[in-house]
Amino acid sequence: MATAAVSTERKNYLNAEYGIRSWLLTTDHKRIALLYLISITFFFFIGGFFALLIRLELLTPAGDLMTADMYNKAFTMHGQIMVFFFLIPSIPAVLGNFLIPMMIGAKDLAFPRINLLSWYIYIVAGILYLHCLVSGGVDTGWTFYTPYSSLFSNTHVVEAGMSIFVVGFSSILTGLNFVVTVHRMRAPGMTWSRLPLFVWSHYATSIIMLLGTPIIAITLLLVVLERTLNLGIFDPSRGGDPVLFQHLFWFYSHPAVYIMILPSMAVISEIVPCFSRKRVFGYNFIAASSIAIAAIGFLVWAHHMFVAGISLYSALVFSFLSFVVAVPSAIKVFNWTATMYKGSVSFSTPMLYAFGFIGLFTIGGLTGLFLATLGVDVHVHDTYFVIAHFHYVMVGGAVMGYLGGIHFWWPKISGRLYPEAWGRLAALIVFLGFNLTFFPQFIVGYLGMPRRYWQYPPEYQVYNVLSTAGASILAVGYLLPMVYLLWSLRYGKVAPDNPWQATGLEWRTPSPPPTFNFDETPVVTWEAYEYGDMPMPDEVTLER
Amino acid sequence: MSDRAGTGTTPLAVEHADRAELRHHFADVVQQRNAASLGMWWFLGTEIMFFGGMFCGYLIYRRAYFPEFAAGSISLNLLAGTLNTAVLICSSLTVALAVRASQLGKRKQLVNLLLATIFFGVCFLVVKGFEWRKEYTEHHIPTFYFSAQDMVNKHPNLHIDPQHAKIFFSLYFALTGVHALHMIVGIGIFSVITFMAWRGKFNPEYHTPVEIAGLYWHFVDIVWIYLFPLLYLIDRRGP
Amino acid sequence: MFDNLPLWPTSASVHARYEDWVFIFLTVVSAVMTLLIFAAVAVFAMKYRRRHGREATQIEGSLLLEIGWSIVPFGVMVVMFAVGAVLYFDMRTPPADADQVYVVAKQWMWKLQHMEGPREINQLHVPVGRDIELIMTSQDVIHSFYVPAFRVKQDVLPGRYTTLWFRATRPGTYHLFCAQYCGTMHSGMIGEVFVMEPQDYRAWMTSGAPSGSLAQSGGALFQQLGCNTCHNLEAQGRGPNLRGVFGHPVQLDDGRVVTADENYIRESILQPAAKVVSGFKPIMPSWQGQVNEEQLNELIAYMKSLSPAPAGEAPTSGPPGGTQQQESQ
Amino acid sequence: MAEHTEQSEHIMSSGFYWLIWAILIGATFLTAWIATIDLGRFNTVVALIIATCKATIVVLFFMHVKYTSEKMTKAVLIAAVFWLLLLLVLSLADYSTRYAG
Repeated sequence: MATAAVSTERKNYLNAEYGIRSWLLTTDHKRIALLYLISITFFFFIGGFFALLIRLELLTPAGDLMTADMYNKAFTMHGQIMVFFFLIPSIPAVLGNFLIPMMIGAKDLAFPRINLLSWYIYIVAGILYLHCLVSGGVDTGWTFYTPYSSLFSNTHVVEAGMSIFVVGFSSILTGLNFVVTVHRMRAPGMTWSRLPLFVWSHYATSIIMLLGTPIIAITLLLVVLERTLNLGIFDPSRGGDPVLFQHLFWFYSHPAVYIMILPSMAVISEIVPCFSRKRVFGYNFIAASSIAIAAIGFLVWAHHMFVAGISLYSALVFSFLSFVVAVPSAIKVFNWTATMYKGSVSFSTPMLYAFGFIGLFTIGGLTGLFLATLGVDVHVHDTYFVIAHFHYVMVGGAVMGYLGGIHFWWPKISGRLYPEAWGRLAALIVFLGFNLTFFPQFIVGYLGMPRRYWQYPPEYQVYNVLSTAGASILAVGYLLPMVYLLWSLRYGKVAPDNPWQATGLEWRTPSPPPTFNFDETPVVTWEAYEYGDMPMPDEVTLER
Repeated sequence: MSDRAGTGTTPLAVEHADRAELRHHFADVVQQRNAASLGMWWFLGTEIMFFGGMFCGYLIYRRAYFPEFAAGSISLNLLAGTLNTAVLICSSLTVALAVRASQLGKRKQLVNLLLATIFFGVCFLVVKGFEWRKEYTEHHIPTFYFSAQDMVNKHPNLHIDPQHAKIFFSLYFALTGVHALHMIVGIGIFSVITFMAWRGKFNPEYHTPVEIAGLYWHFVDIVWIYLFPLLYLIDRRGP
Repeated sequence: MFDNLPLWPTSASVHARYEDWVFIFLTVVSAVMTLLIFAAVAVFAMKYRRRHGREATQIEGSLLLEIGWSIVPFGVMVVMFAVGAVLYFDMRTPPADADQVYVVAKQWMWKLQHMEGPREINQLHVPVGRDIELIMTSQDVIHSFYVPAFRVKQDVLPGRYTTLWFRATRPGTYHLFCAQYCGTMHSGMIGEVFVMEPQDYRAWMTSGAPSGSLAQSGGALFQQLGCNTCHNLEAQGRGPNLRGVFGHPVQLDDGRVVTADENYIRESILQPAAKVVSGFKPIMPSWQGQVNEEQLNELIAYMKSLSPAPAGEAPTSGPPGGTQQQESQ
Repeated sequence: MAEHTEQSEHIMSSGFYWLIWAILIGATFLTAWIATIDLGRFNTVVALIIATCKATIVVLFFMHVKYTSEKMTKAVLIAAVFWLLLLLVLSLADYSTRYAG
């Protein structure tokens, strides 16, 4: 059933209906995924534009390109856009939305209309944020620390806060849909132990979205009320405690890091077995580690606050728990590596991104241990060391996984093959550009350069120049896939149903899939990742 | 696993064309109802966390500024609070009975019970509105010329700090305000449900909307069950 | 070594040396881990690269391996935790006999007051080899006092005191940064820490215009504000006698006992009614808005000078947890 | 989907609901009355215990959790309450030890 001849006349989700209405009112999870893909790409480039401004400003130690206020707004909006409008929805709302129903053999998510609603909520929040941006922007830093955000900033904090409050609901609804779908919509025979690890990871992600996001929503709402209605909950001049804001903020925002990285791990867990032609090593442990990360991830938030004035004893507990959460992440890395052992490893583009992910995430994760170590964190907290660390995790990890996933499932999404040679080149450029951008920041951070500095002592300049140079390479690396993927929509070779000979259910339906995914509800009688039973894929040719 | 999706095959061709309320992507009504119910429960889980953030702030400040919290609590109207708690419990009863009526297919009874629920909901908001009005006239709303001088005078031995009293009232208005917002949303939902019930959309086989709207309503009631002692009943006797 | 390509930050305090060792330990462990993983990925990828006629060997997994690579890294991490925690614990517990310097942060400058009297802006002069404790508060938003060469950092919060201590080991001039984003000129809220030989420090201390010590300024302020009309220092007046109060437990009229630390003194000046001493009436007016943070520091220094024994390190505290207190009902 | 159709809904008598209602109303007036009696610090404890009992009754009977065959419902509830406790306990732990020692 999997290799039915592809007919160009075949009805699929893309050509089932035409016209703008058929897209804006669709309840098809695949179309909604594409709506998300377009919207988050848009925000990615806006966020990237601010990143570029930041890097250009930091080329010289003096604050010469823009004013201090402009710079503060640039890094604030870079952070907020990238975190709330790109990274958090990136893999879940695009790839998760597209793939989860297909992977479990369902026709759609459990609540298709809520799925569409979540996209509209995202768009409303996005428009609100863009309005905030064009009307002057916001300068609180993405963390909104009080009392600066609640009492001192003269920028559009209320609008930005409300926008992020709203976008939280989009995230909650997506998570709600995933959890219910995984519980209720699995095809006959698709037991929990047969679920692809992609689904397991997204299940864990969804739990974080459901239980964490409301906290940031209410916290930002309280800040907004403090600004607008003069309530005084975090105001130190009235006996309020600004550190309470940090507790509430990080209760969500630390687990939010796992919202970003878990889906990326989900992608890697699919790519590595497929391009090693092997059953994934330690399925149970990878699945369980996703859930463990989701659970323990909630217990470590105050490691962002070791110098914020929290209790000494509390800091000890949170430091220890932060080390504990590193274990499940390490398990995943080891298992992916072990999966390649005695495999048949191909160097196709998605696999190159997976290599990149494993490497960069390893560095990002290990430098996380530096930050969990109390005495070291005191020194490197709020310096570029932290910036480098979380970019290694979020850009080196999450974005590498996202790009890998987009390439891996591009034939399924678009029905076309992307040009392999360009794909490999772009993966290489991204990897090199990334390391050149962010590795120097570890050093300059340890030297003591604080983050969010518009001007800095001249002895830090060399590292900043390296970083800016890397950023320009990285920018090329990100633009390239955009160009050739768009190109492939028209000129790419027509993709077969299962170009990689992968095992997932999503590959047992035509490319692109029909509107309800399967012509007949599949019955699953096999375990996940039975690559021993799959034929080898055709050699990937490097067409130029 | 209790929630395994079954093992039989369901050909897509059988689309249950006779059942208008069954959405295309579900295999059967039971699957659809279970999905909706689970979805609602998870949503209530997020709601617990939503209020939880404010409860966290409440606990921390209550611990720090107990006298002000006690005095603020005493300044609230115990009778109104008790009455409102009772009103909400009555509305929960009518919701529970309404779900039962829908299970039994008693349409007229269902509509009446839903209307009663809306009535109790409105009653709650009216009482709450009067309380807020009183607090407005007492200058206890942080937004408008906040003053806690009356509390300072009333409890000389508590050494009330007006700033800390303001924290109590900030939390009080944030908590009751967000709760009232949930009530308003609930009344909106129930208006739609009532209309659907009046049109005869529900029957013993299909009444999921009544059920899940009921879950939401009960949840809002439970939030109030906690708000009542936390806001109204702290240390009425004075420390 | 390299003027414009520094590779390692100057280390000029006792903590810096320890911290560098912890950092090197972490770096070595991480480098080994990274190399292991990189090597494994590279070797597997090359050795088992796709070739015609060779199939992958299907392997389920290995419980032993999983347990192994969970427990071994965790063991290493427990060591990391321990060495980091010891250092942190030391950083958070200032020695009892440290010299105290008051720090007031505001957008966007650092104001420092030495106990001996000199005041500085964006500069801090300290002698080498002495324990220095900074008692810090902010006038507006959260700032963070950061001296990279000492490897110390502590957020400075409005409305309460936080402390930080260090012992400089090497004379020189070092960066002082604000590390917590605080608004427009956050990156301009920088300064210098001058670590001097003791004799140079003494010379510096006596060079400026002669001004009384911080406690003397506080004493003058105490008279000027009329505090002494109620707080008689020889006998109990309408307010408590403040001699010997600082650093000692105080019985409150609601039965609680609090320690008279910086935060309690601060609260008693700004919100006198909050914690009234047993046996007195809450008649003291609030000085909120009438004394600024620096004057508060002077008054606190004066209170300390009235306390015979060295008060020792006072626990830092502040709203909303209030002062350290035991319920005694 | 044979498994699902076996689940029949549990329909309780209206008298039972009225009984629950009476208990809840009684508990409400009880807790309001107890608040006027001086129990020292136990006032809060008693009020919270009563509130928790009331909430549990509503969850079990009005929201049908006692009769549902769905294990997931209980799991969700426990997860959410557990997570809330994590937030409360860990942040309170900071405040209660911040000034110790």
